[in-house]
Amino acid sequence: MPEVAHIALATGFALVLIGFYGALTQRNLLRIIVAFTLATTGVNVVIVAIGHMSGRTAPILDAAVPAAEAVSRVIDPLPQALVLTAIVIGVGITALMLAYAYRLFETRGTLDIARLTELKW
Amino acid sequence: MSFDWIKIPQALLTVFVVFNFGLLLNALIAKIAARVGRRQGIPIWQNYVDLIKNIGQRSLITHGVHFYLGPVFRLTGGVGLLLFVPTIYGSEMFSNLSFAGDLILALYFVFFGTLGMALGAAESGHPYSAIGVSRGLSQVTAAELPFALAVFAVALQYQTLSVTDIVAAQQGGILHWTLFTNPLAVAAAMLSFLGSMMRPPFDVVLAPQEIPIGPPTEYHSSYLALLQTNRAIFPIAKIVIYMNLFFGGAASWPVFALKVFLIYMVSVFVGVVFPRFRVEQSIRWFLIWAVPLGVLAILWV
Amino acid sequence: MKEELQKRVVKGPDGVEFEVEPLRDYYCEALPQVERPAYAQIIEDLFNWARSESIWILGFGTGCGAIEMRPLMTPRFDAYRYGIQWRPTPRQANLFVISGYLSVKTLKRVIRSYEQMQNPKYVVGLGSCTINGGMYFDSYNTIKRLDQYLPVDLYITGCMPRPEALLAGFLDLKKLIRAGKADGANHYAENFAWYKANQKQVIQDWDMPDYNW
Amino acid sequence: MVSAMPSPILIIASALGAAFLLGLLDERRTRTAWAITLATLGFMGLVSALWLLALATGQSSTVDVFTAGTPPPFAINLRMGLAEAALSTLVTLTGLFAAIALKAPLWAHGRRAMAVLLILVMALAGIILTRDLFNLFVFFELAVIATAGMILLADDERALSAGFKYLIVAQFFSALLLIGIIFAYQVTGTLNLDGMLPDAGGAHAGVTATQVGAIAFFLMLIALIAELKPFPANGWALDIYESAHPAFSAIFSAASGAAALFAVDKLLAIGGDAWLGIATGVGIVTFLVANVLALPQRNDRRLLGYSSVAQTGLVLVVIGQRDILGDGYLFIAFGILVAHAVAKAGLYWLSGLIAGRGLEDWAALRTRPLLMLAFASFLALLTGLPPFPSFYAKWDLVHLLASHDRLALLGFVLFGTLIEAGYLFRWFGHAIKRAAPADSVACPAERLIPILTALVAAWGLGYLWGALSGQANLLLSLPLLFALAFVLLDWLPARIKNTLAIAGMLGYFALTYQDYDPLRLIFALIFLVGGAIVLLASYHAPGRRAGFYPSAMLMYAGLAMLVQAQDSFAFFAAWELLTVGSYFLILRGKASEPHALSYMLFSLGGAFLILAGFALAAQGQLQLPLEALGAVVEPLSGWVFLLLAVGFMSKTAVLGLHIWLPGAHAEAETDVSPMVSGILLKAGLLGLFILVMNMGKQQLYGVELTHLMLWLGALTALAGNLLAAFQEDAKRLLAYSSIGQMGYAVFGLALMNHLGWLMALMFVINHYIYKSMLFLSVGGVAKRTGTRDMYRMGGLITLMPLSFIAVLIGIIAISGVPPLSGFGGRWIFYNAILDSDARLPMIVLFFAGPIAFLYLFRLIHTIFLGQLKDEHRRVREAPFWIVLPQMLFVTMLIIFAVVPGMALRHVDAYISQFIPNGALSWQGLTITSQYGYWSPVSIMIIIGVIFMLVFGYLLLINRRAQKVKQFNIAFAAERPYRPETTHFAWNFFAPYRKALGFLMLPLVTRFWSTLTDLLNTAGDLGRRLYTGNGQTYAIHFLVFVVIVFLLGMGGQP
Repeated sequence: MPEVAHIALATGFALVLIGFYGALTQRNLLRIIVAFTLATTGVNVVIVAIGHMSGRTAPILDAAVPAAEAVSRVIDPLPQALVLTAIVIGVGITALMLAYAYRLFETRGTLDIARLTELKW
Repeated sequence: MSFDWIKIPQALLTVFVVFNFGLLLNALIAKIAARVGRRQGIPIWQNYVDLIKNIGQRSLITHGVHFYLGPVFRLTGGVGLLLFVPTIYGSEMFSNLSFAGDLILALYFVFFGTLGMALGAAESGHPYSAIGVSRGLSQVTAAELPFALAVFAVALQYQTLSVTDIVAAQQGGILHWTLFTNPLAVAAAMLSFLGSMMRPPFDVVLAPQEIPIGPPTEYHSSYLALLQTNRAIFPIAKIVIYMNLFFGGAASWPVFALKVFLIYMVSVFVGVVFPRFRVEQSIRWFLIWAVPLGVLAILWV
Repeated sequence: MKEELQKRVVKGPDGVEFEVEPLRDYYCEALPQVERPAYAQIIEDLFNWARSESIWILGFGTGCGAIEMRPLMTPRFDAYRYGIQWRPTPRQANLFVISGYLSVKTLKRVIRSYEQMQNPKYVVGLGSCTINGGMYFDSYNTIKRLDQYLPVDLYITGCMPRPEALLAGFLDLKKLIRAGKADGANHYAENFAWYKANQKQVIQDWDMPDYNW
Repeated sequence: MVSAMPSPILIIASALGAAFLLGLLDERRTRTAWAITLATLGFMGLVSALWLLALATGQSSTVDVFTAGTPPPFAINLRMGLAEAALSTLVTLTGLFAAIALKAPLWAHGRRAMAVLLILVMALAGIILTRDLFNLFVFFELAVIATAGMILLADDERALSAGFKYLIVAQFFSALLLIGIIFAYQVTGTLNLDGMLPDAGGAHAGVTATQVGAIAFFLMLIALIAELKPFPANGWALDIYESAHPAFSAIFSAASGAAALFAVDKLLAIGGDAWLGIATGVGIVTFLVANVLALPQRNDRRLLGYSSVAQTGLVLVVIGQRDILGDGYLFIAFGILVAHAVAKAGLYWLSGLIAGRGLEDWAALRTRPLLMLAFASFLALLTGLPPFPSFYAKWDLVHLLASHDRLALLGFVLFGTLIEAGYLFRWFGHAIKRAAPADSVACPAERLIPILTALVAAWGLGYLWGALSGQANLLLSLPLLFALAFVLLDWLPARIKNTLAIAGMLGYFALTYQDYDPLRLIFALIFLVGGAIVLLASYHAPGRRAGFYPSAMLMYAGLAMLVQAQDSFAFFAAWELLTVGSYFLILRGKASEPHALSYMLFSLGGAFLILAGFALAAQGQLQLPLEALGAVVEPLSGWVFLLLAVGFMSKTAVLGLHIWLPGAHAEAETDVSPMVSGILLKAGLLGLFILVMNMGKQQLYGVELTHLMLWLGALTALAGNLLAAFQEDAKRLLAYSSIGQMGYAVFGLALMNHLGWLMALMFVINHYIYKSMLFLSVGGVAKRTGTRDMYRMGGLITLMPLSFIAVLIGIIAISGVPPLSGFGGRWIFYNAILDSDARLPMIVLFFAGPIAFLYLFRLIHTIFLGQLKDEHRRVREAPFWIVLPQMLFVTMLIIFAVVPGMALRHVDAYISQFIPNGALSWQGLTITSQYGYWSPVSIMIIIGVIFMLVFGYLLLINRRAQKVKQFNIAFAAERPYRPETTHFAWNFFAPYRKALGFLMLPLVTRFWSTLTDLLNTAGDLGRRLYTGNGQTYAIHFLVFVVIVFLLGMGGQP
C-alpha cells in the first residue's frame, strides 16, 4: 500500500518529466513556458512530498495544535517554507520569461524557438 | 717570442722548387694527354713562355678592387697551403711554416683561394663567372666530403692531427702506408681527388664549351699570370697533403717528384677517357660512389 | 639606337627620379691608348720571343675558313707544338684569325671581340675573302677589305688555304712578332678615328660604344 | 579590531536596501539613482575590502554571521573568511566598475536597471557568503533573474534570444538543484552546508554516505557546475557573451563565474575527495575543448566567451585538485581566478570601446598606447606570463601536479594553455599589425576608468602574488623594473631612450660582472655588452619609436635575469620574460605578424616543456637550484633531460622546431634581427649548457639522449645550411644560416667532451659577432635598396663599401676559412670529434660544412658583386649608426681571431671542473690539444705577409690598368642587354636543387601546418554543436548530466 508521500513523489517527478519533455519538444515559446511551470510545479510537489510525515497535521500552530505538542504532531515545516519561496521564485522567472517572449515576439515577430538561432557557433 | 728567421728563405726555396716543378709537371701532363690523342703536344717549357707572355702584355683592364684581389687570394691560398704543410719528411729545411697549424689548417685553407677567386671573378659582373662559381661550389660540397671523411679516418687511425706525425707513423716500408693500412679511406680520398683536380669528367667549373672557362673568364695579362702560377703550385700543394696522409710522405725531393707525379697521373688517367658530367650527375656520383667508402672508412677504423 | 641603350628615367628606392644613360653609365668611354714598349730592350726582346712562342688564338670562327682551323688541333697538324693554343675568351687571346668572309653583321661582333683583346694583339686574315672579298666581291653585306676595319698583321691567301698554309702563316707571324713588327694594336689606336669611320660606314645599326673595352 | 569591523551582512543588506530605495525614487531622478547605485556598490566593495585586509593581515579571523540570531540549522548563516572576503571584494568591485562602464545604458533605462544591477551583485555576494543550501539556491535564482534583466541592457537585438535561452537552461539547473537540495535535506535533516559534513558526534555520516544522499549531492553539484558553463552545456553562455553589453559581460565572466566557482568549491568541501574527480574531469575537458573551439572564432566577444569558459574550467581543475594542493590551494586557485577575472573584465570593457566586432578591428587601439598596454597586460594575465598572478599560480600548480604524478593532467593543462595563447596572441597580432580603422577610439572617462583600474589591479596583483609566492618577487628585480620604466618613458625621443638603454645595460653589467662564473660571464657579455653594441644601430631610428624600448628592454631584462638565475624559478621566469619581450620586438616588423605568432607559440610550447621538466625534477619542492638538476635520479632524470632539452632547443630552432625562425628573424626590423638572432638564440644555448653541465649524459629506454642531440644538431646544421642556400631573401638566408650554426653548437654540446663544449662556446661568441654584423649590413642594404630579394640587388660594392667589408669579413669568418675566427671553431670541432665515439652524426655535419659556402657566396655575390641595377645607381652607404656597430664587429672578429684565448682560456679552465680531460694547452702563441696544434697569430701573420706581397706585386705591374664599367665584359661577342638579364642571381644553385632538392621537401612545415589545421578544423566542426537553438542547449545540458553521471559515478551512486 503506497503512502501518500510516495504517490506525491511519483506525481511530482512525473510532472517534472512531462514539463521537461514539453520544454524540449515544443517550439512555441509560450508552450515552453507553460511546460516549465509544469516542471516547477512538479519540483514543488516533490519538495512537499519529502516533508510529508504520515498521520501528522499541517504545521500551523493554532488551537488544534498546541505549541508544546507541535514537535510530535506536525509535519516538517521547512519544506513547506521552501516551497513557498520556490513558488515565488518560479513566478518571478515565469514572469520574466513571458516578458522575454513578449519582447521577442515584438521585435522578431515569431514565437518559434527554432527561428531564434542567429547566435551560434 | 723567438722566431727562426732562417725559415723564411727556406720557405721561399720550397716555393721556388715547387713552382718550377709544377710548371714542368703541368706541361708533362699536357704532353702525356696529347700523346693519348697521338699528338706531339706542347713543348715542355711552354708554361714558362705563356707565363712570361702574360706578364708581358701591355694593356689590361680592371673591374674594381675586388677583381684585383681575386688572383691575389688565389695565389696566397696556393702558396699558403704549400707552406702550411711540411714538404719533405724529416727535413727541418722543408718543413716550411707548418708550426702555424696542423692538418685542419691546411684543409680549411684550401678554400681560402677558391673563395677569394670566386669573389674576384664575381666582381667582373660576368654571368659565366657566377655560373662557374655556382657549379664549382655545388660540386665541392659533394666532392670534398669523401676526402674530409678519409682525413678524419686517418686522424682517428693515427690519433693525431699533425701531418708530421701522420707521416712518421707510415715509415718503415711500403706496407705501413695508409694506402695499405686503411685502403677504404684512401679509396674515398682518391675518388674525391678526381673531383678537385678540374679534369674531366669533373671539370664542370671551367667547362670551356659551355661557359667559356667559367670564373676566370675575364682574367687576362698579369692577373692570368698569377692564376697560372697558382695552377703550378696549388695542385702540388694539394697532392703533397695526399702524399703525406696516404702514401707515406716523401723523405727526399726525387721521391717527392715521383710520388706527386704518380698521384697526379691518377686524375689524368681518368680525365683523358671520360667526357664531362653535368653538375648534378657529378654531385650524385660522389654521393653514391665515394661517400659510402668514406663512411665505411670511418666506421672501420 | 636600340631601346635598351636609350636614356631612361628611373626611380630610386628613395623615390628620387634620375636619368640613366646606358652608353655612358654602363660602358667605359675611354679610347684606346698606344702602348709603347715600356721595358729595357733586352726584356722587350724576351717578351717578344715569349709572345711569338705563345700564340693564343681566339676561338671565333667568322666564316667558312674556320673549318680549316680545326685540323690544326688534330694529330696530323698539331699546332700545339708551336705554342699555339685556342682560348675561349678574347680577354686571354692574342691572335684573332678572321677565317674567311665577314658579313657586316659579323663584323660588328668581330670589332667588339677584337677590342676586348689586350695589347699586343694580332689579326690574321684567312683566305681571299679577307683580302678583296673573294667570291663575295659583289655581295651587298660582306666587307671586301679587312684591313680597312681592323689592323691586319698577316694574310694567308687561298680559297680555302689548307691547314699547312695556316701553319706556315703562323710561323711567319711568329717572325714578325719576334722582330717587334706586329704592332697592330697600337696602329689601331693611332688611327682609331679612321678605323671607326670605316666601321661605322658599313655598320648601319651601330649600337655600342666607340671602343669596347 | 573585530568589533570595529562592519558586519558582512551589510554587503547584502545595503544592496537590498538601496534597491528598494531606488524603487521608491522618482523616475526622472536618474542622477540621484546613479549616485545611490555607485555609493552602494562602493560601500559593498569597501566592506568586503576591509574584511579582506583584516583577514589577510591576521587582524581578524573567520566569522560566522547568524541572521536570525540563532546558529544553524535553525537559521541561515553567512561566513566571512579569507576566500569569501577576497571573492566578495572581487565581485563587488567588478560590479562597481561595471556600473561605471554601464553608465550609458543604465542612465537610459533608469533606476530599475540600476536596481537590477545591485540585486545581481548582491546575489553574487550572497552566493559567496551563504552557508545555507536553500539560501544558495535563492541567491542563484536571483542571479539568474538579475542576469536575464541585465542582458536586456544590450544594444544588440540578438541579446533577447540569448537571454531567453539562458532562462530555459536555468530552469533545468534550478529544477535539478532544488530536487538535489530537498533530498539532501531529507538525508541530513539540515540545509546548512556544515551540517552535511559527517557529524563529529556520529549523528549521521554525511550527505554522501547514503545512496539517496549521493544522488542528491550529485544533482546539486552538477547544477552548480552547470553554472560554470562546462562543455558541452555552455552554448547559452557563449550567446550571452557575444550579444550582451560588454560591461555586463565583464560581470558575467568575472563575477558570476567566480561566485559559481566558489559555490562549487563549498559544495565539494562537504562531498569529500571522492567527488573531486568529477570537478577535475569536467574542468579539464571544458578547458581543452573551449580553447580548441575558440580557435576559429572571429568575433571578439564570443572569443572572450570561449576563453572565459576555458579559464573557469581551469579553475575547476584546480578545485578538483585541492586534495594535493594543500596550503597552496587558495594561492593557486585565486591566482588563476583573479587573473582571469581582472583580465576578462578588462578585455570586455575594452571591447566596449571597439566599434567593429572582428578581431582585426582591435587595431583601432593602436592610436592609444595606454589601452594597448592594457590589452597586452590582460592577455599576459590570461596566458599566465610573468609577472602576473597566474604565472606564479601555474608554476605552483604544475609543480604540485608533477610531484603527485598527475602527469596527464599536467600535460593537458599546459597544452590547453598553449592553444589559448595561440588564439590570444593571434588576436594581439591582428591588433598590432592590421590596418587601423579610420576613426580612432573614443574614450569617455566612464569607459576608461574601469579599464585602467583593471590595468592597475593586474600589476598590483602581480606584485601581491610575487610577494606571497615564496619565490623571488619578479616585480622587485632590477632589470625588469628598468624595462618597465621604459613604458613610462615612452614619450621621450628614441635617441634619448636609446642612450638610457645602453647606459642601463652597461651599468648593469658593470654592477654584476663579478658575480658570474667564466661561462656565464661570456653569456652576460653577449647579452648585455653585446646587446648595447647592437643597440648602437638603433640610433638611426628617428622620432619616438613608440613601443620599441619597452619590448627590447623586456627582452634584455629577461636575458640578464637568465644569466643570473640560480634556481629553476628565476630561470623560468627570466625565460618567459625574454620570450615575451622578443615576441613584441619581432612583431614590430612590417610583415611579421604570422611569424611572430609562430615564434611565440613555439617558444611558449618550449617554455611549457621546460616548466614540466623543472616540475618533474623538483619532486615536491616548489623550485630547485639549477645545480640540483644533477641530483635527479633514474628513471626520472631521463625525462627531465628530455623535456628541458627539447624546451631549450625550441629556442635554438633545432630541426623540427625551426620553422618559426626564418620568418621571425627575416621580417624583424633592421636592428631587431641582430638582437633576436645574434643574441636571443644564445639563451637556448645557455639553457643547454646548464642542462648538460649539471645533468651529464642521460638515458631513456636505453637511448643515450645526448646521442639523439648529436643527431639533431647535425641534421639541423645540414637542413639549415641547405635551406639557406636556396633563399632569395637575404635576411631569410641569414636566418636559415642561424639554424645551421645553432645546429653546430648543439652538436658541440652533445658531444659531451671538453672540446665539444668549448666549440659550442666558440660558436656562441662567433655567431653573435658575425650574425649581428651580417644582419646589420644586410638590413642596411635592404633599407637603402628597398628590397630584401638578393636578385634584385647586385653590384653595390662601390656604393656601399663598408657594408661590403662587413659582409666579406663575416662570410670568411662563418665559412671557417683561416685566418679569421671561424677557423678556430672548426679546429676545435675536429679535435672534439676525435675524442668522441659518435661517428655517424658527424658525417652529416661534414656534409653540412661546405654547403655553407654555397649560401655565403651567394649572399655576397648577388648583393655586392655582379651587375648594378638601374634604380640602385644612386644608392648611398647605409646610415652611419648602422655601419658603426658593423665596424666594431669587424674589429672584434679580427681581435678574437688573433687572440681567441682572451675569451676561451678561462672557460677552458672552468669546463675542466666538469670534464677534466682534453683541456687545451695555451702556451705562447700556440694552442695545443691532445691531437693537434694551432697558432692564430702565426697564421694571421703568414697569410697577411703572403697576401700583401702578392698584392703589392700585382699593384706594381698593373698600375696602368684601365678601369672599365659593368657592361665591359667579353659577352660572347655580344653586349649585355640590361643589368637584370646579366646578373646571374636568381635560383643561383639550380643544379644543386636538381641533385639534392629532394632533401628540402618542407616536411616539417607540413607537419606543423597539418597539426594546426587539424586543431582549427576540429574547432570549426566542434563549434557547430552550438546550433543556437535553446532547446538544443538544454539537451546538451541533459546529455552532459548523463555523461558525467555515467563517467563520474560509473552509474553507481
